[in-house]
Amino acid sequence: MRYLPLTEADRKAMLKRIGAKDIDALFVDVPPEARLDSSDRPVELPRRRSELEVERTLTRMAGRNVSAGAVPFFVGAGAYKHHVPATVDHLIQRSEFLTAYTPYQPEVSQGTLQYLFEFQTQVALLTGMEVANASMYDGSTGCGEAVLMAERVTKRRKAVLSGGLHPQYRAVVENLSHFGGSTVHALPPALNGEEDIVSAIDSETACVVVQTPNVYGSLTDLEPIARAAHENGALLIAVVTEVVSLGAVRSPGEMGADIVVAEGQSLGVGLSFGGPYVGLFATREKFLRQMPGRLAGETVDGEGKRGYVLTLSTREQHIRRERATSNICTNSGLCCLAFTIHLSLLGEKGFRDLARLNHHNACLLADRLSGVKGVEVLTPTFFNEFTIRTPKPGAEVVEALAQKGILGGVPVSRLEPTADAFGDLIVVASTEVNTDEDRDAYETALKEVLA
Amino acid sequence: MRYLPLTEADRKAMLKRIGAKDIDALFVDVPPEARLDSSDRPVELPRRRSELEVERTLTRMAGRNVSAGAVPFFVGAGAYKHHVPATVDHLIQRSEFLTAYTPYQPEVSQGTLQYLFEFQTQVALLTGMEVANASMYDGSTGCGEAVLMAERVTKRRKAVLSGGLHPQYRAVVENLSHFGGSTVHALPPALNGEEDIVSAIDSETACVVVQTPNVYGSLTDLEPIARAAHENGALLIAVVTEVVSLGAVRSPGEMGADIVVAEGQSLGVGLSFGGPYVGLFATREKFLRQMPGRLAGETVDGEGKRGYVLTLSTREQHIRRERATSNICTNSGLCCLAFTIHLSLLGEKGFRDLARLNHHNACLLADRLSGVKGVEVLTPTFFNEFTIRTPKPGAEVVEALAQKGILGGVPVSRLEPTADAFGDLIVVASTEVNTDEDRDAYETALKEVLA
Amino acid sequence: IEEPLIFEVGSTEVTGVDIDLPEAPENRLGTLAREQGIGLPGLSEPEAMRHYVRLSRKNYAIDLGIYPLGSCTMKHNPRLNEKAVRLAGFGDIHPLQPESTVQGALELIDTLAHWLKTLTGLPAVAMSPKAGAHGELCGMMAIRAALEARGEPRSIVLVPESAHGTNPATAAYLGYKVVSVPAREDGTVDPEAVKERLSEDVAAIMLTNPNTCGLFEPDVREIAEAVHEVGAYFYCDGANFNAIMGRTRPGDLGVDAMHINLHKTFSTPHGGGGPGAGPVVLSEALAPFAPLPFVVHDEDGFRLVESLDDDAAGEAFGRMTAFHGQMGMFVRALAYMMSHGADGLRQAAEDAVLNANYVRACLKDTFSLPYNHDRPCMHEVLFDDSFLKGTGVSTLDFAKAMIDEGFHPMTVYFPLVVHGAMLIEPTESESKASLDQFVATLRRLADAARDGNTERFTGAPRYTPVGRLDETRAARHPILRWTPEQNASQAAE
Amino acid sequence: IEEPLIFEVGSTEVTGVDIDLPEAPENRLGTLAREQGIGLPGLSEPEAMRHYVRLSRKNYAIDLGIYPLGSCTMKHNPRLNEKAVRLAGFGDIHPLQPESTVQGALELIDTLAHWLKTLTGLPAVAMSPKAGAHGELCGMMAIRAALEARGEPRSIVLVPESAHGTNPATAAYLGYKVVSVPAREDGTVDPEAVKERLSEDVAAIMLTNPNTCGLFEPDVREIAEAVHEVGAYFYCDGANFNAIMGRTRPGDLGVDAMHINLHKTFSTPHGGGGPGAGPVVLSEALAPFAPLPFVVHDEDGFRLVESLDDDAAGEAFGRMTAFHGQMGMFVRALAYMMSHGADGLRQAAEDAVLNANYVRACLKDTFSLPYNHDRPCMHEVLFDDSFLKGTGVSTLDFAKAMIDEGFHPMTVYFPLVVHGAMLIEPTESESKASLDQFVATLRRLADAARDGNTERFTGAPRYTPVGRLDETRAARHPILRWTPEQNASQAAE
Repeated sequence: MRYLPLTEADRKAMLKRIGAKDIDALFVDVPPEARLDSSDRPVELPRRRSELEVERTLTRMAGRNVSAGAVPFFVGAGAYKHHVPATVDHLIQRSEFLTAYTPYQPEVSQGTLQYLFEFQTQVALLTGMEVANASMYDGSTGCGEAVLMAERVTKRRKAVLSGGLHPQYRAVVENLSHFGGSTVHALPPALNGEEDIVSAIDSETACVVVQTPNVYGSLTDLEPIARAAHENGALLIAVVTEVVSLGAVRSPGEMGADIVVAEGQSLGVGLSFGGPYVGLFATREKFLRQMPGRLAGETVDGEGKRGYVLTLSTREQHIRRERATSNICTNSGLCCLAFTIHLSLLGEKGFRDLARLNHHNACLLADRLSGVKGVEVLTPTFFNEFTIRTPKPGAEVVEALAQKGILGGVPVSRLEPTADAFGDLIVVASTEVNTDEDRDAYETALKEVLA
Repeated sequence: MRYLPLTEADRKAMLKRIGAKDIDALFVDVPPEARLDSSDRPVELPRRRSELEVERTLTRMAGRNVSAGAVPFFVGAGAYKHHVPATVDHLIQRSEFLTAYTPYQPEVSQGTLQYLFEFQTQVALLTGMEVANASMYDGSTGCGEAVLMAERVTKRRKAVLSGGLHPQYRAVVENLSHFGGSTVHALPPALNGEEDIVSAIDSETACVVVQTPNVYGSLTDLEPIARAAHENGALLIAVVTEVVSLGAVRSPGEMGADIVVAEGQSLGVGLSFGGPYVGLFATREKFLRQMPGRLAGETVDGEGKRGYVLTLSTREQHIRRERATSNICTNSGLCCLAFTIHLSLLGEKGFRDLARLNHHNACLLADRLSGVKGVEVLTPTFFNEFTIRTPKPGAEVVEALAQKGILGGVPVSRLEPTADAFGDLIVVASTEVNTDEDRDAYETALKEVLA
Repeated sequence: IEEPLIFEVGSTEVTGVDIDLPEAPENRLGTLAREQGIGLPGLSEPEAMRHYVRLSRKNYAIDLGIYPLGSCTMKHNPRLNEKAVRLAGFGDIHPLQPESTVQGALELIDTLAHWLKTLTGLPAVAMSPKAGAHGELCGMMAIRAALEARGEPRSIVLVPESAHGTNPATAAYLGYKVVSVPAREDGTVDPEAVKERLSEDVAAIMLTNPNTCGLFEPDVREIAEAVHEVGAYFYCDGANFNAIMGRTRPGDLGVDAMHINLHKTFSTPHGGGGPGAGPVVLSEALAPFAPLPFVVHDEDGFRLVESLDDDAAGEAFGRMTAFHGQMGMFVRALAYMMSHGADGLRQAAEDAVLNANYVRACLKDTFSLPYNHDRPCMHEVLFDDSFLKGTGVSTLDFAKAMIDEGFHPMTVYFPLVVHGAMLIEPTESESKASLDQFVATLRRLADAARDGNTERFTGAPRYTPVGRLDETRAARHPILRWTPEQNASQAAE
Repeated sequence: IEEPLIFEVGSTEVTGVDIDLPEAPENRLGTLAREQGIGLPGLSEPEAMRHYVRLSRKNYAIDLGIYPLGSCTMKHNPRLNEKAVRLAGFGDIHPLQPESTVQGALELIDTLAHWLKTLTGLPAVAMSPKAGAHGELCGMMAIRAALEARGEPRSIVLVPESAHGTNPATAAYLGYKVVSVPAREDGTVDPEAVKERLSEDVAAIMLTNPNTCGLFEPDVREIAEAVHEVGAYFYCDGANFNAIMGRTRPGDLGVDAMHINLHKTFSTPHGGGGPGAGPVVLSEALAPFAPLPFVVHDEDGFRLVESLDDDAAGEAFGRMTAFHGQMGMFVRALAYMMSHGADGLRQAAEDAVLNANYVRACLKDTFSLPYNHDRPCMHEVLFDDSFLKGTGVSTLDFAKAMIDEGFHPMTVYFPLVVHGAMLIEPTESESKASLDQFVATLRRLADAARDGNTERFTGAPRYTPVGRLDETRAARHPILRWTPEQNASQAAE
């Protein structure tokens, strides 16, 4: 087997050195009734296969999927198709990044630690916050952790969720809260912030969770909500699922958020059917010690030379065990790396231009689609995503478009199956990858589907 | 522009330091009448484009080609489709290999030098020769260089070429000989060594060039030819275009060859429409100083530590200038690396098994095709390639197969357009990548084409 | 040579990404348009390339040498897997595309689920957890959901002292009281100690098997039976599944839930700290409570159950994460499994155990084994620091001295049940030659420690980009990001 | 740490490639079946990975820092190009597939040819040469073919003293007598010296422009005219085209043939010594003689002319190589060109020249310039060793000391026309900060040399995997391969 360096002769010599008669002698502690027999097909699974064969099988499976790059593509709602420079993927595959462990031995992990420190700084800058951690699994679990953190900070146990929050994020918070024994007040779905979230905040409220742009693409001014939250002693958690939007819109920090969680997939990471992604998590310095997740910090060695270490680990499970701020252990290291490389390649100029181009393309698309008979764009202000109403059920329209080779968006009924009034809505995203031809194709296909 | 680090401010500051008023001041030596005006479209070519755009354009171009992996594929005649382990491509993309220069500074180039030394040893072992160089551009140019080397060694100026030599290799030798002022005696095309090459050797002959397996796939016993050559004071140059064959057949060295040149593309390199490839070049130690190309050699540093350097460079153009053994400068370094990684992954066991599987698949295919009405397999002994005769012109058959999505081989008329008797022949190759389904598809399509 | 931070070399004016911006871009952002600058430094592509390549060279990696971290399973990461995950049909598909356009992806998830269930002998698997600790949370939620469904939530979870920190953290999160189970003299769990602590108020035991001392719990079935007897569940921490795959099935040991670290057992790379993936296999009793989403298969092909309102959702307890889990890790893990096959996975487990026992045999006279028995270890071997007693060299010093010899240290000070623990897990990826070299170095170091060559240890590491770092200072005065002020003050120094 | 050879760690029994071999493979090899073993060592995949990753770390690379080799043009290698070349439609197509199945490939070659012709202002290009020297050979063959067609083969080629070694080697190969042209005091070619040597027996002049002293030949057009006047041709060595692309066209300077090093000017990576690619642009007079194959375009699409018997072959002189040239390099070069665009290529040339002049300005008071003039240099700056006079430090020592400072040395002892030459080509890929650091280091080193700190130089390099190697021994007693005997004798030592 190509991955196993031991030869039969090695195995024999090693068993001899150990003083074991055969390999079975090393497994004596396994209860006899639970041992698998020693035939070479111990379980009903296929035998080893050559690289060529494995690659062929997987390539065939992959071929049964329609990839985003192969068609006019307008699907968003929490994950976005962006162009990632080839440099990013090259660098994250460097052996020294890809095959390193968590940087517990800092002297031989400065590469990882320094990029995490740079990543934390970039996240703090982007979100307009003071500090950021070295990532969460993704935006949705980060959102869950943010609610728990707010409950620790405020010592209250109720979270108010905006109706513009991504329904799957809401589900994650609800699930965590259910098992953790706290309360969630989730407002009904709201396209354009028409909900009265301010009056949902009371003196029991630990936090208000508001997404902008929201899951329907609509931009939300967080300032009034922050004010109301703070007046009630609650925290404002801002959620961003499209991090590129931060190049075009005001940062949550600027608008008064206390914790910002974001899905970082748009930068460097790629769609990958939903994971792995990278959760950004930033907050104010005063809440630092209640923050979950890993942190890289700057320090010096014996000679005063600057270096980086994992720090404040007394918050973490491997030290504090049942008193930890979170059970989180793994972060999303390699995705942080992809994110930070992409963002440092972009820089301020590239990032702002990228955001501008996304917004521009979405505007052009909205104009095109709103020109199709029966189609209405429902979100007046948006970044790179908006919601349309069509004369047919959204799921049908999206499926019919797919049959024509257009991936046209996400039917709201998939996200909110019980919101009957939203059954004819589709969330449509457009990024820098879309061309005029893509828009032509979409417009034409949509006309046909609705005809 | 993303590849250019200087900012406008940098440029200004630097010009100031230089004492130049503007950038034009640095180009004063260009004759005014040859200067391109300084508009930003100096020549009639497109302006800069984003990575996304460039990638899109090239992907579209690539999409207009039928790739070998996408169809049942049986094309050979000097280049072969093999499975290359993913590890190979990963490793050759390591920055330190990919973006290094020729190892002229050995202390910071031991990586390159050591793998070249390992490569040379592997090539010597494979070919059954004593020494090998650090590669030529490819098999065909290596073949040309071998003829020149034989002429230097024997101080004679005539080369005898077998009719089984790849016609494009023959053309390379003929061209070099024409301009170098020596003589080529090329025998007419011969499928199965039916030519009487021995009697073409005389006391004027510098070398005999014989390919095995020859371009038609046929295996040739070199021993009698070597004997005849040596009796006449000539050298035998053996050419191998499918290096995997050396896992299954006797090595040219064992059969008496004096110089072995081979195309190494099959190991690690990939088809790439004909280049870059890697020429293997091996010979007897006594001819060492007449060998062209780079050589890595072992030596020691001041403390006796083993290390590697480029050596015997007094043969080369950068030292000897007009008295060099060749004008060759570049080698095929990165392809050597791919070759040596692939071969050290295979090892003896993997390499022999690979050769066995290639031969096996070719046998199965030959049986299938010879069962098609009107089709005759003309080469009784072969490795992974053989020649068939069909009732229709080979070029037509191959094109018709291509229309059916089968790349069925190389019509001999493409290689030997003037050999009218060969107009209905096709050279067909089969490697480890071919499956039963591929063979089914070929057989079926061929029946249809010939019906 | 110190590599400056991107903030020290980059400029907000420079970019390594060209954007083809239209001359007059649209703007419909209203009052929320960004007005302030962000302060993001940009690097041209060549500058970025160098920055990260240079940084990478400050890291140790499996591809450079043995990475003997106990409990971490640092094995070879095949590049086939990296290639497979980058196929457009896997890497470039959106989680919310119509199901008709992702049948291959759903098939892959279903196939991987089949492998995991078959290898563990358990009937269900929740695929979505994002990492091992997330899988633990998922598994314990399933247990809690099952208990809630039975109308008896219970309040206690038993956790052995030697457990990973995630175990008690997870139990505590779910509101359970954590009751510790001490280890026996021989490093294993005493079924009697478990039984003493069992009651109708115990929800579950969380056991790692093979345990963190590298031992297979010989009484695991007895413990499982006792746990089941009081109506509690057996959660198994699957971090060490690498030692036993193909040799025994957790389902046959009485396990009700176990997470599988795909990044350990099935070699999806660790990537400097993640991402991981932690699918959880579940017993018959827990299967109905598996969270959303999951893949079902009918005559029309594969389908995702994503909502509690879906008829097929049954008693699903909710959702662990947005979307469907770590697809990128699934592809890699399946490629790894198919490459090995059932026979190869078993061989891998055997080689991992063989390698650990070989290291143990070679070092047992030099190092000190905490447990005085001849029982073989599994995939990792645990030493304590008694061989360093009186040398003035601590476990940490010893570990740092290994760095100067070109090796990554083993896991130190874990598990907590042993003083100055040193936990070595070579994995099946090491050749005998590699182990011999490793062992020889450790023996040489141990000799040096005994010979009083203390300075070599306390001053280590010497040949690294930085020396031992002041971790106390980092924690007391946290600097967690670069700021222009800090930079200015440093420049002034 | 020394990395052993694969022959010392591998085994013929081990393999890193699994082959699914049938139980009874066919054998129709007859008497030629191999019976002897080969002796090839095999490595498992993890062992192979480590061997090559460790070896790689003994190399310097552009991705690590400035690579200031004069005449070599070590610029940034974009990874976009590596990605593009690996598209299946380019990387996985066979050179002898039916033309109908490779229209995109032929289009790419045609498009690249168009860029090359437009940039150089010449009407034809031979794409197949495999490297720069091969392109030289091709260009000189075209000249010889043209002369033969005129019935006057001629016997002399003029080559300036400062030329690359390939120039005289190429001319000599074609049977020409090489007549050297001395350089002027100022490092450029004196048109009078050329004219003195011109005659009806001169076939061509081979001139590098910008020349190897980094100077643009100011009298290039006068020389071209004189050469043309006697019926000879002007071959231009295009190694330094990077300095002038977009600022002037060789066609406008009177060039008849020029090879283009795609691996220099257009950044297809050097790869540790190759592969390169050396297309040759040709003037109207030489175009008909361009070798096979070439791409033509008609209403049916693109077509290859591969044989002299093809009607379209015309006066083509023959074939340089099997197949159609370095496709892999073509894809990379075109990606590079399209990314820059015409404007970016011009900017790249300007930045390259600016960077070289900046280095010159910063170092001219520390180092010594061989030519006493204020003429700007092009993309590289030439120093001589007079600033080291009396220090006991040679050019080579100085170069080796740079290695200890973390830099790859510049080109030394070339061109031959200057004593102890040091030729620095920063390329456009360096930032100002990078150049400032480089310059500061060189100044510090020059100061150290003047201060008599000789040992730092003669003992350099110290921080490399090996010290200065005994090249004489390597050449006198060549060991060009590993042998089992040698290994045994070393083990015995």
